Amino acid sequence: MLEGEIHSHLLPDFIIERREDRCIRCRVCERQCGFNVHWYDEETDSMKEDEMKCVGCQRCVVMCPTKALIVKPYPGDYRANANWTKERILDLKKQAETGGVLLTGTGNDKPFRIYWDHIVLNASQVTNPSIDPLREPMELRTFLGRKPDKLEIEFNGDLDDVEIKTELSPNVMIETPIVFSAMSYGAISYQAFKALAMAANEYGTLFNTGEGGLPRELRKYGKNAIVQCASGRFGVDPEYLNCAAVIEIKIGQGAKPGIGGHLPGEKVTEPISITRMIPEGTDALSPAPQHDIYSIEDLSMLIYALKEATDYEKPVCVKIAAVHNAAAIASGMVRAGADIIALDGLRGGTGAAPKIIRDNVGIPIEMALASVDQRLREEGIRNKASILVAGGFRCSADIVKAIALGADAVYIGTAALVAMGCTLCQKCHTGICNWGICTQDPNLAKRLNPEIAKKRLVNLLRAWSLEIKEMLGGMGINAIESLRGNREHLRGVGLEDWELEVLGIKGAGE
Amino acid sequence: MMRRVVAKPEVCVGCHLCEIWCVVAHSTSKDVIKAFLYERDGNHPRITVEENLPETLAINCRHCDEPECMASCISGAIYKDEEGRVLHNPEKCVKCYSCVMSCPYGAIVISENGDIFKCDLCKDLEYPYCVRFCPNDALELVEDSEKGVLG
Amino acid sequence: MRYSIGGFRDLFLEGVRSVKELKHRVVLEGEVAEVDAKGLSHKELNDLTRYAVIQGAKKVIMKNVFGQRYIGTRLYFPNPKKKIEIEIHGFPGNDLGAFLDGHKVIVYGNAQDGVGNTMDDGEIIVHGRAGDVVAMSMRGGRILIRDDVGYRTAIHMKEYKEKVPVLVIGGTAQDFFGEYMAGGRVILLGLNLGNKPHRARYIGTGMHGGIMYIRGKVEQWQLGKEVGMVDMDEGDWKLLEKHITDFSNEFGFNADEILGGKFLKLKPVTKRPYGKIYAY
Amino acid sequence: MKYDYVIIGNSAGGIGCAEAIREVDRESSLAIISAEKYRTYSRALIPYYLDGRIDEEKMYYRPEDFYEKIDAEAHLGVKVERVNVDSKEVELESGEKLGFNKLLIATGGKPFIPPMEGLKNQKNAFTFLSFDDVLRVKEACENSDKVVVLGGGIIGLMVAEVLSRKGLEVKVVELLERVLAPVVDETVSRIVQRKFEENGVEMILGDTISKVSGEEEIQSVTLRSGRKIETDMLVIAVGVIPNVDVVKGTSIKINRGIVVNRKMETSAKDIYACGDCAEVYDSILGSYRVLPLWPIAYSGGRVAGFNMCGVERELIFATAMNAMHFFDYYIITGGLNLRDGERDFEVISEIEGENYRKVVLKDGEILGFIVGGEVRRAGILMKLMREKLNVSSFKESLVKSSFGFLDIPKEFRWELLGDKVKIGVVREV
Amino acid sequence: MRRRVVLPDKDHHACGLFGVMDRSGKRFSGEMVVKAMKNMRVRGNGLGAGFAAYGIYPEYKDYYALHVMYQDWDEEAKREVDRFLDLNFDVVHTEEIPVNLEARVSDPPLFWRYFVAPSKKGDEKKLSDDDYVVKKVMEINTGIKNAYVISSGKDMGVFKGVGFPEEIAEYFMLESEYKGYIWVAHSRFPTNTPGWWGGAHPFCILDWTVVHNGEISSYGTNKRYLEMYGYYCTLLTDTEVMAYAVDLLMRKQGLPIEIVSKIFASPMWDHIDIMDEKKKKFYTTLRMVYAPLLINGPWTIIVARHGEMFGITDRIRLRPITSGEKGDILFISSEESAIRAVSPELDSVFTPMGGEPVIGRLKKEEKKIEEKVSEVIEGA
Repeated sequence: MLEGEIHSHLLPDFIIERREDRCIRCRVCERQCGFNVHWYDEETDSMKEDEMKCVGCQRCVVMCPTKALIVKPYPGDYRANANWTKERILDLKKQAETGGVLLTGTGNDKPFRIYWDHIVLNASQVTNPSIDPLREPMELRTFLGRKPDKLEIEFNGDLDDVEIKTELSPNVMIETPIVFSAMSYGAISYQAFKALAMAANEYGTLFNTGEGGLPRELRKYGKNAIVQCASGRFGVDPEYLNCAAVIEIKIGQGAKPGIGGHLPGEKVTEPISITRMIPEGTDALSPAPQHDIYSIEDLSMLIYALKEATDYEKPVCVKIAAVHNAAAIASGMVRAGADIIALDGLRGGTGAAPKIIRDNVGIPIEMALASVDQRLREEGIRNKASILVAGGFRCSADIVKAIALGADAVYIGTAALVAMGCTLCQKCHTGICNWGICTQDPNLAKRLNPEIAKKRLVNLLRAWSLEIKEMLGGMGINAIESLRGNREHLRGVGLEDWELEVLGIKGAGE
Repeated sequence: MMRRVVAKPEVCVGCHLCEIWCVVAHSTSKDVIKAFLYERDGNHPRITVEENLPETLAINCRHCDEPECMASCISGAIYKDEEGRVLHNPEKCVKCYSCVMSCPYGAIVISENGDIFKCDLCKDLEYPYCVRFCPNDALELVEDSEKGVLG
Repeated sequence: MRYSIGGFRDLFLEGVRSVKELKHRVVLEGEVAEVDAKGLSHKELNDLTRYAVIQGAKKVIMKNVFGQRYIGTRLYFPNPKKKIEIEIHGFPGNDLGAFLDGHKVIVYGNAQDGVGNTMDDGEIIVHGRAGDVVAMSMRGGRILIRDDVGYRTAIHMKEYKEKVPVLVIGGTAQDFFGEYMAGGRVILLGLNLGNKPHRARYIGTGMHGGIMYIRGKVEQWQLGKEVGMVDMDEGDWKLLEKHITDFSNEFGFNADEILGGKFLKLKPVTKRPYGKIYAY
Repeated sequence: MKYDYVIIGNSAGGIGCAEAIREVDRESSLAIISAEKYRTYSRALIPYYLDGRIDEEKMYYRPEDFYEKIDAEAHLGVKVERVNVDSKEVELESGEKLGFNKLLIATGGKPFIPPMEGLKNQKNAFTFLSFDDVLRVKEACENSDKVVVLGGGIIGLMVAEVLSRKGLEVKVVELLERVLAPVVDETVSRIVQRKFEENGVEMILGDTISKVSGEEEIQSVTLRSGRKIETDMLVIAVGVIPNVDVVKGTSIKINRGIVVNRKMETSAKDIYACGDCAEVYDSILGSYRVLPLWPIAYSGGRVAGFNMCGVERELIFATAMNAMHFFDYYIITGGLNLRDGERDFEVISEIEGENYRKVVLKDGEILGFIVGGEVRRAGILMKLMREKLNVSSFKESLVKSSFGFLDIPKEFRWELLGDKVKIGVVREV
Repeated sequence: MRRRVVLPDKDHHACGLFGVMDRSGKRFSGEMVVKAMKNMRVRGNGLGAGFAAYGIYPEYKDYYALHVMYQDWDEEAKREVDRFLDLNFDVVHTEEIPVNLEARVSDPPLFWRYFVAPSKKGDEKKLSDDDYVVKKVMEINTGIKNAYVISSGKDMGVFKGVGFPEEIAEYFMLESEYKGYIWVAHSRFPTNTPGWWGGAHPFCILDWTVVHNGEISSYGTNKRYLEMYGYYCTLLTDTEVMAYAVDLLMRKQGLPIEIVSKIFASPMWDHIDIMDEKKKKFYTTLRMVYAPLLINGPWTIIVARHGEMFGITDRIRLRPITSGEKGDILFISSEESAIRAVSPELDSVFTPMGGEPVIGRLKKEEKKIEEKVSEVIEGA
């Protein structure tokens, strides 16, 4: 035992089965494991493994040319105890051994109710026709930004020659109501970041830079970029703001409401340091609050500072974590001048967050969205801002339901990562990502070929957009705007009264 | 028609699967398990993945217009076929390693037994296996319509 | 309960008049424009400033400024890059020179909160005092404040390679001075303190980059856990000499006298202040 | 008879030339004249043939239908008497004259036989250069027990190795103090020497044969040192000298070999020369010299061939280069081999067991290298030498056995690999 | 469809504050305070503004002036309040608060004012007048639907509603109708409760008024503590607790603001730890006893009562405050420019440290209070 070290009592998370009759000792598993699980034993001419290190990312399994590997959860367990579960015991032991705040990556994995799974969609039968989305036009084009309550139009006698007198706020157009959510270069690899940018560009939607800045050579994707101005203000310069489609003020994140972020110094490599404009090897600390925003009127101050900095040409989005008073806060945000409000729910992802925060703070996005949309409508200001929602969207049906609840578009983060290769091993915070996504280790990062990742992302957007059209067609709707806030097309199954009430939907059969 | 396998080092993941599949491509069975577990007959990958982490680079025969290896081959074992592939005839090879001396890419490989191997662009297969099975598209088969220097 | 909702009222833009209506308030003579800011909202004033610059003004003099925000912010001219000088007579509002893109702003009066917020480059000179969060996330350029500053000065100030922002304060500062500081050079002179010590607490808490120079008395308990006192070297004195000389010339102090004072140099003890509190 | 192209010589240089001509010009007439009766074979293969590793068929460098395929008229077993520069004709032994538009002289080399007392055409004294030579040696060794090989150079040692493996008692006599002295350094010489000694070959260094005894057959040789060695065979493999007989007395300029420029043109218009008979420009040493090496002969022929049919080419790279092996110890060398005691160069070397790597640098450029034992990828060193790259920044890695492109800094690396790699696929610059 | 209304239980808002006091006691119109607030328009969003003025009812200065707001112009509520007041007070004068119907405000409720003297009965006779009034105000606020007492001090009044400050001032005609020696004003930017007239600042109990900028993160703790002492928060805003806490500590328990500020914005433990023993003991005890009244979160308040106005921020000053002096006049404001807008030349301008109050007192009472303060501190 080294001095200061504590003998570990932890159990392995995974078990590795190697089918010897298939193993050709090619050592691909060894080379592909960033956690150093596999190794070759020359003496016995066989592959060996250290299961304590395995995170279950399945990279070795996928890469093994003979499919000789099976990685599965470690079956050993403590005496059954509904209160003291294995997870609780292991977490506690880990803290007893380290004395630290437990970190984790990705979104909340706790069994909170997923309301999407308790909401069902409608379809046309007899009384009106469903529409065939394969042959008839189906429109998903969406505009994000502030809309006026009415238009003043000047007619010049000729109806073909009309002029709009109303001064319009800037809006940004997307071809599908799916936007890539904030993932910073730093949290994710350059390769992953670039893939998102390219995919957004190719499909006509937006990606979000997160708070790590936008590398100079990617500024050509600015017209597809939502650039963040977050508490750390990394890489925020006038050009960064002006090249973007949308500027987002990040107040909070669904996975860690109220918490700042630390990009540890070892991840601040040279290219990251250039982009964030901080010295190499320095911790990139994102404070918990924006230090120029301690209250709502300060938010309006920053919103308008950004509008000033960009000559009132870009919509400004404000992103908050979905918390108890989301509806009221959202109202304040709209009144403070936000053109888009982004809500990030309880199941939103993260590159690194204290586990205790991730698993216990915030509210589900379904509830936040429903109450925000409702509140803004009650106050008559729903058109003043678009609503972007985030936090665990897993399939196109979730998106359709969100739009019917009142969202303008959704942010997908984890889904995009999974499309690129992520297997939700939840080790993002370690800086080791065997899939080359959430890492700055150049050896690992190059595993993600941006071209391939882009194709996968574009395919995902395409597939989901097609499915959305299918569902719209079934409801007899051929333009996404007719679904927005159309809660008539939703019914709850297995929900309690208060839940239906917050969601503003009827129960099935009602 | 010039064909060759081009490497994209920035997305090379260093898995060495190209080497594995190269062996499979030149095995009798074309089956990865059999090729390694039952057919070990001195077959050797003809592509070499250099490693100097984090950098990795797959080096393979470039099928040069005017191959130095061919110029220096004393036995006539190395030749260029009609399709521009630079091929090696092991029957004729005397293992003098003049080709090793002159290949500027180090793309002529010497097996454990001292035999010479080099890329034949999987001439008996539909497509080079190294390219086909590269998990990250780090290898690409390019075809220049442009003929050699001499047209 | 029924709420009486006042409808939507845009606090910033409601009732803003167009440049057309207001342009008579800009007097352009050669490359110098003068704007009477009296009664103008911040948008109107900044509209007029931008208008004046597009008309060819290289210097804009603002009179009767009372609380208008974001002065200098809306002057992003990438191609070709323009450098404007703004002279403010009065009391500019919050976020003076936020995201400033290399211009020079001189205030004859006091400034409020957020001076030089996320400023990129340029210079801000205040002939008076300033409020809280001065130089927040500042990334380049220089700010000179003649008198005191408020809370959280230089919070999260940054630097990158040759781009090192500088803040010089003639008076004293309040708590959380240099909090989270990640780079840059901050010089606090305490000229108005006499023999009294600085009162700021939590100086440099969370600091992980940059250097602070404090002239005057500071006790150890006033410092955050993340900073340490280090000895001055020749480079430090050279830097101080340069900026204090400029400062003195600007505001009419005696540089030698200032430089004769006792300076404390504070540096972070680590670039990674919070590396050890997490379990992986 | 008149041809567009006439090539004298049927080995590497001649074939290189013929193949190059046919890459450009498939129409014109082409004749290849060889004094030997065999179709093109590889002289370099004769030790392998002697060894029995290859049969006669494999001695042939190109397939049987080669001349047909390249549409060349082969005049085999035909000796050229002289080249007539002015009339553009070659005069054959038979008196026949063949006209040409362009001529390549690739007559190769002939064995150098040092003077020794008593040497005449004894039956069991052999040179070792041609197919005929090897056939004779092969036959003779079947009935011999002892052999003396004169010459500790590459050919001498190769013969010695083969004969030793065939069970003969072999003694190698080398004038210098170490074997292979012109091509390798002391370290490798000693390794090779040890290899032979371990295999029962006696290495007699710093000595030479001053006298041979025996009339029909040599019975014994006497060394300069006075030692007398009984032997059944004497193989003389001291070296080759350019065979310039056909141009002797013509206007074509000859130094040690036929003088050519980098386009392989001789001093006479439309007449080219290459291979062991010519003196080429050593691009590493910066001087003209005879480089009797297979790859240079072939490349030289090729360059000549292109020039002969109007495609301008130069032999850009030529220098000493050798790949050799003795008792499975492989050696690859290139460029300058430092003379013992020479000091004006930077030398970096590393030895691990018998694996040896050494580079000789001047002003950051590689002037020569020796790789012994593990020789994988030695061609990269050749390439670096050829490109005259300044290797100072990574010179230490040159002598690692794992040396590869990743040891070369990026700015050079991608240039060396050219468009054979795609870079910038991730991050645009 | 079922509907259930879940009322949010506190307000989050942020605002512009302004207070001005003539320490000589000279009264002046509302013009100055309105001008200052107009300068800080961007600190509010038009969903609330309000004013408190002291010294405005000299003719009724011995009577409690109750400003009562009737939500939705609820006649029934008014009848009930009238009955309640008749029963519990001697009502000497009553009238509708005069308003300017031209002003740009939306959906104003009905405002009446009542000048009253307590008419205590039975056990309530033991209560002081002030305590009696507080009790009755609470009874109206919690017991009578749609009626809210928004102001209950003597010779002072609160005027507030939904709109930008200048609009509310115009509605209540503050520039022409009233003269006071202290004016406190507030411009509101609510987030949690939509703007409603009752939710506007200032909050008032007796002659204590509070305007607040920020959010009280400890609201739940503070509120439930105050409830034990009979203060009920009915106005859906966290500012209310400040008013009640001030009433409890300053009026009922007689602590000066110099001490109260150390309860609301107590020193950090790491600073208490390095104090001398006596101080350490004092502050430790103060924090221990009054822990539930530590006001956490970002806030600045301006509190006024007759003869006294002070401004204070939270202990790490998350909200701004600036104070300025010109002759006898003391200004406290969120932004200096607002002060400068009404008094460009100042004798001094400064920003106190977090948790350190800026105090203005009538000159004639200054000495008396200061003596009392030192008495308390010495006694600690």
